[in-house]
Amino acid sequence: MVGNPMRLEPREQRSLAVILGYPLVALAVAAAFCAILVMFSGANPLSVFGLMVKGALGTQFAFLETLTRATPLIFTGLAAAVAFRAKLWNIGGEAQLYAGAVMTVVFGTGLLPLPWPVLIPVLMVAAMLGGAIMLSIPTFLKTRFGVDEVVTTLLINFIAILFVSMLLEGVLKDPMGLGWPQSKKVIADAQLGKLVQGKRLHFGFVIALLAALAIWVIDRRSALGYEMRAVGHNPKAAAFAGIPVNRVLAKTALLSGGLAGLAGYSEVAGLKGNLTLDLSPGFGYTGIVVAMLAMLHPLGVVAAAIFVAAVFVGADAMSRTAGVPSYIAHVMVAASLLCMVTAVMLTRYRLRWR
Amino acid sequence: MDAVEILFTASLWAAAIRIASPLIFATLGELICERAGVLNLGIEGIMTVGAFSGWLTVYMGGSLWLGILAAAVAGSAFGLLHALLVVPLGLSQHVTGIGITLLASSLSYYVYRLVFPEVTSPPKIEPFQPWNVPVLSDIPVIGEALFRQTPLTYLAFAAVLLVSWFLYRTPMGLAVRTVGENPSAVEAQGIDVTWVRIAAVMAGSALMGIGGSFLTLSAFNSFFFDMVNGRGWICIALVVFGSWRPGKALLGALLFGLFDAYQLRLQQLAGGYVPYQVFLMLPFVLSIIALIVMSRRAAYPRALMVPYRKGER
Amino acid sequence: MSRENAGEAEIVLRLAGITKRFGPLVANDNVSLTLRRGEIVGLLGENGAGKTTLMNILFGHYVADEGSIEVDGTPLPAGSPGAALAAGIGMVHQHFTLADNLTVLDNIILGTEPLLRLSSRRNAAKARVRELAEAFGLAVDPDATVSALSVGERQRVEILKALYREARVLILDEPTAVLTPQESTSLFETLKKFADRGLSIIFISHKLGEVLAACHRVAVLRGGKLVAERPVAGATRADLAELMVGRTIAPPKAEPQPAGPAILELSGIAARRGAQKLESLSLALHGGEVLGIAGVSGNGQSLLADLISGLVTPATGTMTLKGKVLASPSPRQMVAQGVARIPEDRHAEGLVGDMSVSENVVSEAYLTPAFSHHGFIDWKKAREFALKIIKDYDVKCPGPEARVRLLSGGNMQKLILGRVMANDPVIVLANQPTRGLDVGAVTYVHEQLLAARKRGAAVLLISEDLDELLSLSDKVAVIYRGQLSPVIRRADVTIADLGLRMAGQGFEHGGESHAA
Amino acid sequence: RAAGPIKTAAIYTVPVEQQWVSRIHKAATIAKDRGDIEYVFSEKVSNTDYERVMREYCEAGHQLIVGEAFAVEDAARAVAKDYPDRAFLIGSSFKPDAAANPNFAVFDNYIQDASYLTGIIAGALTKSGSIGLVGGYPIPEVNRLMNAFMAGVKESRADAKFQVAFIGSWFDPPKAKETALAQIDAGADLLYAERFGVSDAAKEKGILAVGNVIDTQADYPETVAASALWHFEPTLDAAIAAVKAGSFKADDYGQYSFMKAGGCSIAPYGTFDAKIPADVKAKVAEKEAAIKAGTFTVAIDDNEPKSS
Ligand SMILES: Nc1ncnc2c1ncn2[C@@H]1O[C@H](COP(=O)(O)OP(=O)(O)OP(=O)(O)O)[C@@H](O)[C@H]1O
Ligand SMILES: Nc1ncnc2c1ncn2[C@@H]1O[C@H](COP(=O)(O)OP(=O)(O)OP(=O)(O)O)[C@@H](O)[C@H]1O
Ligand SMILES: [Mg+2]
Ligand SMILES: [Mg+2]
Repeated sequence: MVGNPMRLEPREQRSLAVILGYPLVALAVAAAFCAILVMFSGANPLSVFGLMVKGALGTQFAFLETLTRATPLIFTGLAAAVAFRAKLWNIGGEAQLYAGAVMTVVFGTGLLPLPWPVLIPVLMVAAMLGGAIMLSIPTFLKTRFGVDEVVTTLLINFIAILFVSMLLEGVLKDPMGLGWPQSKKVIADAQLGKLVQGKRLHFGFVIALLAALAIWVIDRRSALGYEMRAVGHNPKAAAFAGIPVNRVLAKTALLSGGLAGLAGYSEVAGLKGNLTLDLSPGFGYTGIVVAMLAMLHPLGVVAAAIFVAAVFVGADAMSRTAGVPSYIAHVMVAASLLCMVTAVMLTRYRLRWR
Repeated sequence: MDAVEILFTASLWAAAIRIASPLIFATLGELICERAGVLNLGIEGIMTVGAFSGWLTVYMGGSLWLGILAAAVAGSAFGLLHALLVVPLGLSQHVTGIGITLLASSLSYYVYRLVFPEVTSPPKIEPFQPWNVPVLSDIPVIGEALFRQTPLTYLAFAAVLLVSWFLYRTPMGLAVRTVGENPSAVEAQGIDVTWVRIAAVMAGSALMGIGGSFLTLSAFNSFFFDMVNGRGWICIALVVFGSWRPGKALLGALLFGLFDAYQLRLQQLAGGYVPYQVFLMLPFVLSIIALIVMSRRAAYPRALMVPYRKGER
Repeated sequence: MSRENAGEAEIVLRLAGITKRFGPLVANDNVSLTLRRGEIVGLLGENGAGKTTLMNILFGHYVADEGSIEVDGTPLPAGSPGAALAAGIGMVHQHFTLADNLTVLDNIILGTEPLLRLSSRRNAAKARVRELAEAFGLAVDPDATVSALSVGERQRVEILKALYREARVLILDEPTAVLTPQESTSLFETLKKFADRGLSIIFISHKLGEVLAACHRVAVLRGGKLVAERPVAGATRADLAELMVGRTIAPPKAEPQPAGPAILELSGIAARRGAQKLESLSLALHGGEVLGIAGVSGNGQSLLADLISGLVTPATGTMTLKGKVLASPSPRQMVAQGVARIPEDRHAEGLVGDMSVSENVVSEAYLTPAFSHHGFIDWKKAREFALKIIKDYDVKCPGPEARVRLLSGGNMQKLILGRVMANDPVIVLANQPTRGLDVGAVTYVHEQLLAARKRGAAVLLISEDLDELLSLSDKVAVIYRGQLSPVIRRADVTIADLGLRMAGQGFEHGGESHAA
Repeated sequence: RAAGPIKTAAIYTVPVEQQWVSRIHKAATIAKDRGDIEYVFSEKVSNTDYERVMREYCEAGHQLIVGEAFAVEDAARAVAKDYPDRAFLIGSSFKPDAAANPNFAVFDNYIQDASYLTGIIAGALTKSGSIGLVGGYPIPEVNRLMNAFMAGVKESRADAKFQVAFIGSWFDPPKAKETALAQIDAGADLLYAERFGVSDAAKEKGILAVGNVIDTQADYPETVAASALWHFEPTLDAAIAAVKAGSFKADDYGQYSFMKAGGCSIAPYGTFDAKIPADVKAKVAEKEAAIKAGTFTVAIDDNEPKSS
């Protein structure tokens, strides 16, 4: 049997060249891959990179659009990061996001006629609660019956979306929506203002940044953050030391689910105004990728979310300018993701051949 | 006809088996990967790529069986990519898997659009036709349910036997099972962990590709965006449900197919008074309940999702 | 083959100038070693001296930076366990390399057939495993699942794996660290048989008595260098210890002192977890006294330890601590009441390997006012505490930020000692506290336990090492199938009597011991 | 006022193969080939991205924006407001608002006329009187046609029973097919094929199907008995003419989908010409004439149809 000729060795120190170099190489590789694909469509492959940068960051409009798309990803990325820290494999960000959105429209469409300084915090808490409950079910099944949460959270995504569909064709249906499965609009006091007049970027982005900061503090300084890390790394040792493992997992679920629920709130109250079945084009799943790209670091999540959003927005705009099928945008996101996680790994390990 | 009578109709069981067929392939594929310690969340995309490449091959003039081969090859190519990233490089299996799903499906769509830039209705092929097994297909009820299926369905059942034989009777199968339990045990017996895992993920992904191609070569005759429609994720659940055993996984897939076929029929019965979403939810809810019931006995591959880096403890 | 003429037999294995570096650390420094046919060589050294590393290089897990290996005069390709196996080298690893959910037979035949064969020849293999087991006295059922086996049986499977491949050189890395005395004895008998049939053996152990009894020759590593090689004949334990550590080590002595009042009383305790159970167990721990619990592993020791650790609530019976009945004890409560707990498995239960030293030393106390305010942890204080432990307990580590995984077993144990001894505990629960530690570290742990005793704490020592038990304890009791024998004063104990009790004599159900 | 072809961009939320969008795409392609427009499109744009894509096209200088604002109504109208010199022809269930958005015109697939006529044929061809309908989601655009179809069926078969099912997806033909097969099991002998996959089930079981929006009889010559076709050309051409004339305003283009505007038709009988009884054909012709003459109106009912 042939041996594996490759070994990984941890790097003792990481030079700046390595930290910056590998990610840049990763981006170049991904762009080269997409350039080849673009060539097949007859467009000029060399223009791809420039068009992408322009499409993502080139104008104020593009840059703000990138941040707009990054906003829900920061929330879902934080949700995944928090859960994964404690080795709670939450793949159900999508369901939790919708749960948060449902809570937002249940309470935000007129049921609570409160002024905005009261209503907005109330809705945020409600949305967090929705997401939290959504994740608490699989967490309970895990701690009580030992049911694998990867699978349950995944399955609950389907159930949740069907449930939302049922609500939107039933009790939550907008009577003014001419039969479309959509909810009523949230009232003006429930809406998050725009950050820039006439653009889509909204205060949800600021909330996302604050959330990242808060999670960072919790992770670094708080007893809960410590407990979550300990439980994630070694639940047996944590239990021995007196850390209540199941309770910590329950708290983790509340926090993680709550963050994903906030994504739903922010999309409804900041961007869409109401709830539809396509509120999220997979933000829950992309959040996992964002979290891992950030190596579960809360502030890294912000950067990773903006990166992922920029690649998508840039590539999508590029597809229109260059006249290639728009599916190239997702190809580019996937390629740069895979290249990027590899690059991040290579900044920590050295490849050795023998 | 009432809810109970439906259970005794041959067509219900025939539908259950039809619905289960792609799931059987893909579940077996995921099972092999996980038995080797690698979670393959790329399954959804790999099925898409299988559905597309198999169909395209046939559309371009290849035979149906060549289409299956193409699906298997394309599936294992993406499996290789996944394996290279998570086995020797030890990247997160979650992220890589989700990345593979995104890459494989969007690449399929992109190529589809390059090949068919100007279509207003999906191009079709001539798919597999049901093949009635002589004599057996004439048995009442059972014959109609089991022996009037397309050849791919028979292949799915054969695959269960083959995979069982492979895992439990061959030296390579033993290596795969062990590498998912304790890679050090494999290394200590002189076998390279990396190669075993890569091979297992490729083989498993080939099966996922075939599972995807069932959708375009047997269940239907053209390729659609998003047509895998979550079937891959269901297979992940089925693997757990089947406690990582091919026989039980088959049972799980059939059960799921049965739930699905049954809910389709119940939907007609309920006369629109129960929201249709309730029926669509049924298979998922029942899967979770089944998982709770099975949870006590599940024996995980111990090294699942644990990267193995030689010389590191 | 006898001890005397082993020196003239042909050379089977030759390691020449082996050097291995991990970053800045030189784990093996120009080590050369030869092994002759039929010879048993003991490889000695402190924790972290480089023994396992050297053997991993020999077996192909690691690639040496320098040096070469020859088997029977033929160079061995580097970095390939497959090649090592083919050359007749078998290895029983420090941590077993068995797949728990597979059968014994599966574990043995793995890799012995061409991988691409369509069917494995299991029946022939099974017959041969039976044959080997018979010939070498290694009884084990080939169809049993490994997870159902005792530690001793697993060890046998590991050895059978090597024999099945007709190994001519057998490496055993700390094979006795987790074995009961009986299992160790039977292992040595087997090893003797091997040597007589011409197998060569490298034997790594921290238990010097075993090395003296089993080996022909010893090689000693210190800081990665081979510092001594000598025949065993005429050597004493003290000699070997000095070779390893480079200084003489005096085992600590317990000064006689009067026992204090009872601090913890268990009465009529019954508990059950999996296969383990405790039945109407009563005992009292007195201040200033060490109570030793002897017994073959699997007779309820870990359950007893978990009970006092607060992990298990008894089904019936009461636990009285300092005069107060504990309703439903928890680890946190026990720690708060002054119970210092040294767990059996420092890797699995004692420490979180991927967290730093600072993070680990506060794991029991992070919620106390000393380290936290309003739910936030004061990491500066934690760091100071870690530095203090590192200094006071002489923990060798790069600093408070180092990940605990990188510490050697001895230093991990010191870290745990530092953590649990911080608040002058009234009770010390020490469960197998010196397993796998080198002589120096063992002595250190013993000193700390005796110091606690001197301060007036009650010490409960659970150990399978009778030497350790008898040298530290004031009183001894034997645990057998969940029942506790009457407590006997150290002075009244004879080894023979203890052995009989451990085998079940004098207990209600009597009969054979069961090492589950 | 525009000289040369009009720069037109279309934004679809689904791929161009999807029946509904395929009709728009076809009309646009024809107009492009005619030289009236320059045509670019983005397909499968999620609603989250919809507004951004609209703005990108506006920024790129496209004069006519064609799209579907079903779940992004406000956003689409906001874009129109920001680009008052562009023409927006947007699929919507709502009415235009000339005061707020003078450049925002709406259309929809109002082909209930044709659906009604196919219903008449279906009612005549079913033997069991049990008809299965498989849809994606119960949205107005789907409900409207199903309801008209069912009304047509009642016209020729008053005691007909309907089985209505939604599969919760636009793109799962295998699932649509299984659903249809289940309906056949429950006695249906004619299927209303709102989704791809339904006609395949009918073909496999040797029963009949009625098509919707597009004509698939060529693929199922023995199966598809009739189809209600949507023609987007009148809608698009009217918009193009308005833009050319500089007179584009917030009109309701929905009327261009009506039968009398040529926006829908019943597909040629083709292989079924001989199989449909003459009296039925006569009745269809009579109703068709009445619809075109405005003496008969097919009701527009957007409520979710239920099984009976
Ligand atoms: N994979 C590794 N990566 C980095 N350093 C290592 C690795 N393995 C061992 N070392 C280093 O090599 C030294 C020797 O370790 P080794 O395991 O050989 O010690 P040992 O003599 O077997 O100790 P023990 O008696 O505790 O088993 C250690 O101090 C450690 O720092
Ligand atoms: N991944 C690693 N990186 C660096 N050093 C390592 C690594 N793994 C192990 N070591 C080192 O190898 C040495 C031996 O490790 P090992 O786990 O065998 O400890 P040990 O001293 O034998 O403890 P125990 O007897 O409890 O098993 C330790 O000194 C440890 O520092
Ligand atoms: Mg060692
Ligand atoms: Mg050790």
